[in-house]
Amino acid sequence: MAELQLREAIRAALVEEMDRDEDIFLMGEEVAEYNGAYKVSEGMCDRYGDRRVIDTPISECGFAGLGLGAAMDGLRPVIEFMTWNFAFVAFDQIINNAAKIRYMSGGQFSFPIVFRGPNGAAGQLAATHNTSVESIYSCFPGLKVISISNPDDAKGLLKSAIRDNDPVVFLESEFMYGMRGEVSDADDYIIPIGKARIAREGDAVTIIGHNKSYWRAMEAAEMLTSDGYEAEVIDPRTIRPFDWDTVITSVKKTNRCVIVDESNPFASLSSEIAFQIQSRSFDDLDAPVQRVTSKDTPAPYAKNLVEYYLPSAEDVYRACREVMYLD
Amino acid sequence: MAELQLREAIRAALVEEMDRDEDIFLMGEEVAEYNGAYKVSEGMCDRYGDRRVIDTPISECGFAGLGLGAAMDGLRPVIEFMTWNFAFVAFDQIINNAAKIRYMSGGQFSFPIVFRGPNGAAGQLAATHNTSVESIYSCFPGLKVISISNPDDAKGLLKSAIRDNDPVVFLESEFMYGMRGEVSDADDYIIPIGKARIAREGDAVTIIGHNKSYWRAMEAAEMLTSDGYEAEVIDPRTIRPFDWDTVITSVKKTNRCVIVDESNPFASLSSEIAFQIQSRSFDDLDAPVQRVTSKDTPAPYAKNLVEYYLPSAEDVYRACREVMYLD
Amino acid sequence: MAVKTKRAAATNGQTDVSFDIIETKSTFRSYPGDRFTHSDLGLSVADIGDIYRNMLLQRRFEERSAQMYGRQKIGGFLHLYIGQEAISTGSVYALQPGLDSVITAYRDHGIALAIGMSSNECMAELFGRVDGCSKGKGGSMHFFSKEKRMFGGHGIVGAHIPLAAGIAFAHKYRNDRGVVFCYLGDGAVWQGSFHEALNLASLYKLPVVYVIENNEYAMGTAVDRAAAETDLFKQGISYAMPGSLVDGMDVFSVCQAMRDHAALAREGQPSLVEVRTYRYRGHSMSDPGKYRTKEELEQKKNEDPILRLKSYIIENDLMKVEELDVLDIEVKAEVSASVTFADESPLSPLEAIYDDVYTQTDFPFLTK
Amino acid sequence: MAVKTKRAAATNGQTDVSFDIIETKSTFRSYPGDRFTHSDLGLSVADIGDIYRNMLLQRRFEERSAQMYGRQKIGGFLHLYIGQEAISTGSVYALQPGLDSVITAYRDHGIALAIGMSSNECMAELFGRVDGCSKGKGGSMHFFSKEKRMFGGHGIVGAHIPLAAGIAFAHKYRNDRGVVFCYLGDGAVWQGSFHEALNLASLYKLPVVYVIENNEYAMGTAVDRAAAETDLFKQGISYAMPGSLVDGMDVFSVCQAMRDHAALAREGQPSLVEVRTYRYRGHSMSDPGKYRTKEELEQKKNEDPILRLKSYIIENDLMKVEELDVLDIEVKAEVSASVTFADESPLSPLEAIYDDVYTQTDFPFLTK
Ligand SMILES: Cc1ncc(C[n+]2csc(CCOP(=O)(O)OP(=O)(O)O)c2C)c(N)n1
Ligand SMILES: Cc1ncc(C[n+]2csc(CCOP(=O)(O)OP(=O)(O)O)c2C)c(N)n1
Ligand SMILES: [Mg+2]
Ligand SMILES: [Mg+2]
Repeated sequence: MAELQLREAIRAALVEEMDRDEDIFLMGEEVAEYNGAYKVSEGMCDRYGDRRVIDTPISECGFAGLGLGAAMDGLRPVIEFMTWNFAFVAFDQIINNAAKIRYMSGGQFSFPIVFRGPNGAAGQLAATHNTSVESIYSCFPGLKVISISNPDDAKGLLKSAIRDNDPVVFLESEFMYGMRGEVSDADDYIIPIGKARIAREGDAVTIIGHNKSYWRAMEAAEMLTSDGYEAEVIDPRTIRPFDWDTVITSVKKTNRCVIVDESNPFASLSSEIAFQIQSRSFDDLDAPVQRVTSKDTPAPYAKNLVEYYLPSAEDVYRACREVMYLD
Repeated sequence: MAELQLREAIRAALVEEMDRDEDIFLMGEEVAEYNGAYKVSEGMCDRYGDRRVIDTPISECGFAGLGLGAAMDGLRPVIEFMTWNFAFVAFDQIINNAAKIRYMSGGQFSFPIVFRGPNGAAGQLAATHNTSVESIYSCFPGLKVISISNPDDAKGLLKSAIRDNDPVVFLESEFMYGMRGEVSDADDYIIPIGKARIAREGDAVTIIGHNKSYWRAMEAAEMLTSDGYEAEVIDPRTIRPFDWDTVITSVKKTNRCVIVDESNPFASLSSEIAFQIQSRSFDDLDAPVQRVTSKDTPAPYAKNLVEYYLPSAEDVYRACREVMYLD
Repeated sequence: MAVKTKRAAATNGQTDVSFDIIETKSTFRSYPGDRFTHSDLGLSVADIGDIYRNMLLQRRFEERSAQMYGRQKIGGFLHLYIGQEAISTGSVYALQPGLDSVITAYRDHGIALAIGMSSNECMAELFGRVDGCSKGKGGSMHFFSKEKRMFGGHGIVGAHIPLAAGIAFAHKYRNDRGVVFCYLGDGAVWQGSFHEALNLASLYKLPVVYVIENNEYAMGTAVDRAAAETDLFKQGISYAMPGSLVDGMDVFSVCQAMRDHAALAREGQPSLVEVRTYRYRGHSMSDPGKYRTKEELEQKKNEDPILRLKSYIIENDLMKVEELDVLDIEVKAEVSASVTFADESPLSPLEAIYDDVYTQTDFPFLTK
Repeated sequence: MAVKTKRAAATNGQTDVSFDIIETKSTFRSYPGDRFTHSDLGLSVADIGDIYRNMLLQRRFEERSAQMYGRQKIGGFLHLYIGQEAISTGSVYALQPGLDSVITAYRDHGIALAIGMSSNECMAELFGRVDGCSKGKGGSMHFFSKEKRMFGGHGIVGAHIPLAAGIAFAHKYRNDRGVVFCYLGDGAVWQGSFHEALNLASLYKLPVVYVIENNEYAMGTAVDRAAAETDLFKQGISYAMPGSLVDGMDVFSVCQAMRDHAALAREGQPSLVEVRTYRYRGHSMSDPGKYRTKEELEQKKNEDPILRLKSYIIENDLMKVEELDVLDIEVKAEVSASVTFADESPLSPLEAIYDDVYTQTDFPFLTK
C-alpha cells in the first residue's frame, strides 16, 4: 500500500490506463502545459505529448462534444472540466448527446468516455462555483455517475470508469485533492462500478455519505461512539447505478437512516434514497429517514455564511440522535 | 366563464399583462411572424409590433441571457423556448445567472422574467425531444417553477408569474395546447404561486399529479370510483415552492399516496414528495408512498414503446390499489 | 489574410485626431452552377446514371414517406429534404466510402440514402420497427449507420457540430486519412456550439469540412432575419478557415467543391462551405409555409436539381429519356418495396425499451 | 464589406476547371499608443489628475488586497487587474455616468473602482462583510452596484456577454440613449455565448460595445494556443460589426477609442474593440505563472500604463512630481481606511443566508 494524495491517485489511474491503451487521451483546460489547474495531470503532457494530453480553449460545449464524437468513433476520451460548475455550458452535450445517442441509434454507437473534475463546495467562491451536480446528472438514464471520497476509491473507480463502455460522470473534489490515503498497489487495481462500501459497521443508525459528505458521516459516527452507539457508515461511491441492496440491508438492521449530501435538498440524491428506503423497507423503519444537506439557498461568499451553509459533522450527529430518539 | 384552448388561455394572460405593462415583451424562436411554433402567440406581433414581440435566431443561450440582462435593468421579459428540451443549451444562463445573480449581488438586482414553453413528452419525437425538466430546475434555489394542467390555471398562474419579481420557469405541454377548458373571466384573474389545487376530494388515497400527469391521476380516480373508492387528487401547480401543507393534510386523511410524474424517476419530484411525506407524516402512512413515472430510460420513437414508456392511468390505478392493499 | 495599416484622418467631438486604418482581405472560392461538366469531374456516363438515380431515390422515398405520414404509419416530426438532393449526392460522390464519415442534423433522409443506407432500413425506421436503421428508437430525425459511417441524424440544432470535430479528431488520432463532412442548416450557425467547434477544429487542424446547407429558412425565419452577416461563408474568417460558396442546385458544382475541400481536410486543413439551396416543402409536415410567397417557391422549383441534371443528361445526349424513365420505375419499385418491408417488419417487444441505454447488459434500472 | 468576384484557374485531380474567387475586404481602426494627447481628447489638467488618481487607486487597492489575502482576511479567488488599469479608467472616461452601463467578468475590481464604487464597499466585500457592495455574498468575483450601473462581476467565463446585450436591449427599449460597455477576456471569446450574443446585438442594433481585454493569456493559455485566428478584432466580421484594435497601455488611446465606439453605440451600431494589454500578476493568487518568461514580464512592465501616464504628465509639465506624490499619499490613505472599514464592518448574521435569494420575503425554503 502506498500513501498517495487524492490527486496522485487519480493521476495514477490515468497513467496506468493510458499506458495500457493507446486510445485513451486526456483533454481539458490547462491539463497539459500548465499541468492541471489542480495539478491532477502534473507531468502527463511530458509523458504522453500533446497528441494525448491536450489543452483546450475555454469552450466546454465544444470540447465535451469533441470528446463525444471521438468516443463515438472508438476512442476513449477523458475530458476534464476544471470544475463541474463550468460544465453547465456543456449541459446539452452531456444530456442530449452522451446520455441519449446510443439509445437513438439502436445501440450502434457507444460512448466510452469519462467526464471528470471537482464537484461541490470549494470554499469562498460564491454561488456559481459551488454547485453539487450528482443529483442532476443521475436523473438521466444513459449516464453513470461516480463520486469518490478517498484516494483508494479514486484509483480503483477511475480505472473502471475509463474501461467502461458507457459515459461516466466522475466527481472529485477541490478540497480533497491534497488529502492523503492508502492506495492498494495490487496489479491493475479495479473497483467495480455500482458497489457501495460499508466503511464502518454498526447497528444504531445507517449514515450514508459520499465525497466530502462521507467524512462528515465518519466524524458523526465517531461522536456517536463516544455516546456509546455504533453507526454504520456507507459510502455509495456510485450514484448511478445506486447500490440499493447494501443500503437496504443496512437499514433493515439499524432501522433508521441519515443521509449526508452537500447538494441543495430539493429533488436530490437524498430524496431518492429516502424514497427507496421507505419503498423497500417500510416496515423496518423506526423513524423517518433524515437528511443533512446544504441550505436551500445559493452558496454565499462570506466565511461565516459558508460554514453555516454546508452540512457539518455536528448537524449529522444531531440528526442521528434525532432518528435514534435520543433527544 | 369562457371555454378556451390552453394556448388561448396562455395568450390571454400574455395579452392582458402586456396591455397593462409596457415593460413586458415576448421573445423567442418563431413567436412573431410565424405566430408561434405552437400558435400560442398568434396575432401578438400584429398587436404589439416587433418592438415587443420579437423573433430570435436559434440561439437559446444568447436570447435567454439577453432576457436576463433586460430583466436586470427592469424590463419584464417573457422568453419562450420552443420546447424546454432546447433550453439545455441555455442551462448555464438559467442556473448560474437567473438563479444566482440576485444572491451574489446582495439583492441589488432582481430578475422579473418568465421562461416558458412546452415540457415533457410530446409523442414520437425520441429521446432528445421528450425530457421532463421540472425536477432539474426545482433543484435550484433562486428559481420558481410552475407546471400547469388546464386553461384556467394557465391563465391565472401565468399572470402571476409575469408579475412576480423572481425568475419563473413556466412549464406547458405540446399535447395540451389544444385542450379546451373553462377559464374564469373575472377581471384580472390571478392564481397565487405556491398553492396546490385539490381537484377532487376523497379519503381512500391521495394522488398527486401535475401537467399531463394530472389527467392520468384523474382518470385513475374515476376507475377507483367504479371500485367504490374516492381518491383525493391534488394538482400541485407550483413545483417550487411546493405546497407541502396541502399534501400533508391530505395524506394525514388518506394515509397513502401515489405520485404521478412523467419525469424519469431518479432524484425527481416524486422522490422529494416521498421524502417530505415520510418526514412530515411518518406515523400517518399506512403504506409506502408509491410513484408512477416514465421508465428509467430515454424516450423511444416507436409508437408502441412510447405508450409503454409513459405513465398510464392504468398504472396509476394499479399503484393506488397496491397502496390500498386491495390486490 | 493580409493586414495593411494606413493613416487616416477622422473627427471626434473635440478636435481632429487620427487613428490608423487596418485593412484585411480574405478570399473565398465560389462554385457557381453550370460551370462544371461531368467530364471536368471525370465522371462516366454510368456515374451520371448513379447520381441521377440516387437523387431520385431520395425524392421518391420522401414523397412516399409524406404519404405514409398522412396515413399515420409514421409519427413525430418528418422533415423533408426535397430540393436539396444535389448536396447529399454531390458530396457523397466526393468522399471515400467506408473511410470517410458523415454527420448531419434532423433533415437526414437524403444523406442517409446518398451514403448507401437502404431504403428498407430507412423506411422501417420511420415506421418505428425493429428492422429500422435505429431499431425504431430514433425515428426520422435519428438515422444512424455505423457500417456506412453515418454518425446521425441529430435533433438538437447545432449539437452535432462538435461531434463532427470529435470524429475528425479520431481520424487524425488514428492517422487513417479519413475526413468528416458535417452538414448543418443556416439556422444552426447561430448556436454557440458552431463557434466553439469550428475554432477547435481549426486550432487542432482536424480533417473536417463543415457544410452549411443554406436553404434560406430556419423554420419560418429567413436568413437575413437571423444572421447579422448573411454571407455565411465569411464565418470562416473567425477561425482562419478557408471557405467556399457553392450553388447547391447543381450536383456537379457541389461535387467539385466538396472534392476540393475534402482534399484540404486530408491535408489537415479544416474548412467551411456554404451551399445555397432551397427546401421545397414546409419545415416539417405541419408547416403551412406562410413566410414565403408562391412566386418565390415556383421560381425556385425551376432550379430543381433533379430536373436540372435531367436536362443536362438529355442536352448532352448522355442517356435517353427512356433510360431515365427506367431508373424512375426502378426507384419507385424500390421505395414501394421498402414500404412493404417496413409494414411487415415487427414491432419491438416492450421489454426492448430497456435495451440500448447502456452497453452494460445487466444495468439495474429503477423500476419504481 | 465589399465583395468582388473574379475568375480564377485551378487544377483538380482530373482536369482544369475554374471556380471564381470572391474577395472580401474589411476595415478596422487602430488606436496605437502615444498617438493622442490630452488636449486631443479635450481633457483638462484636473481631468488628468483624476485619471491618474483613479488608476493609482485601483493599483494600490489591489496591492493591498493581495496583502490581506495573504493574511487570510480575504478568501476564495482573487484575480488582480494590475496592469490593465488604463482600460477601466480610459473607458469610464468615455461614458456618461448614471446613464451608461458596465458589466465585466470576475477580474472586476478595476472597473468597479473606475466607475465610482467606493474603496470601502469594495474592500468590505472582499472581507465578506455586511457593508460590502454585495453584502459579502459575492466576494471578489461579484462586485455589483445598481446605483453606478455596474452590472457585475461574473465568474462563469462568457456568461455575462449575453446579459450585456440584454442591458443594451433595455436601453434601446426605453429609448434613453444609454450604452453598455461589456468587458471580457481573450479567453471568453471561445465561449459560444460570445457568438450568440454578438449576433443578437448586431441583428437588433443594440447600443453595446464589446471590449476584449486581450492580456495575452487565459490562465496559462496564450492567445495563440486558444484562438485559431489571433486577431480577435476580426471576430466582428461574422456579425457585420465595426471593430477596432487599441493599445491598452495608453489611457488616452483607450479613451479615444471608447468615445468613438460609444458614439457608434448611441447611434444604434454595436461594435467590438480589442484592447491589447497585459496582466502583471498571476491569473489568481495561486498561479506561479510558469507559462511566461521573466523577460517577457519585465519588458511589459516598461509599458506600465500608470508609469506611462506619469511620464506624460511630467514631460508635458502638467503637474509636478510633488503633486503626484500627494495623490499617491491620498490614495494610500483611502485604501488603508478601506481596510479599517472592512475589518470593522460586521459579519452577516447567519439567518441572512436566506435573504436575497428571492424578492419574495416569505419564500418557504426547505429546511430539511
Ligand atoms: C437547440 C434547438 N432549438 C430549437 C430547435 C427547434 N428547431 C428544429 S429545426 C429548427 C430550424 C432549423 O433551421 P436550419 O438550421 O436552417 O435547418 P433546416 O430546417 O433549414 O434544414 C428549429 C428552430 C431545436 N431542435 N434545437
Ligand atoms: C465556463 C468557465 N470555464 C472555465 C472557468 C475557469 N476559468 C476562470 S478564469 C479562466 C481564464 C479566463 O481568461 P480570460 O478570459 O483571458 O480572462 P483573464 O483572466 O485574462 O482576465 C478560466 C479558464 C470558468 N470560470 N468558467
Ligand atoms: Mg435552413
Ligand atoms: Mg486573458
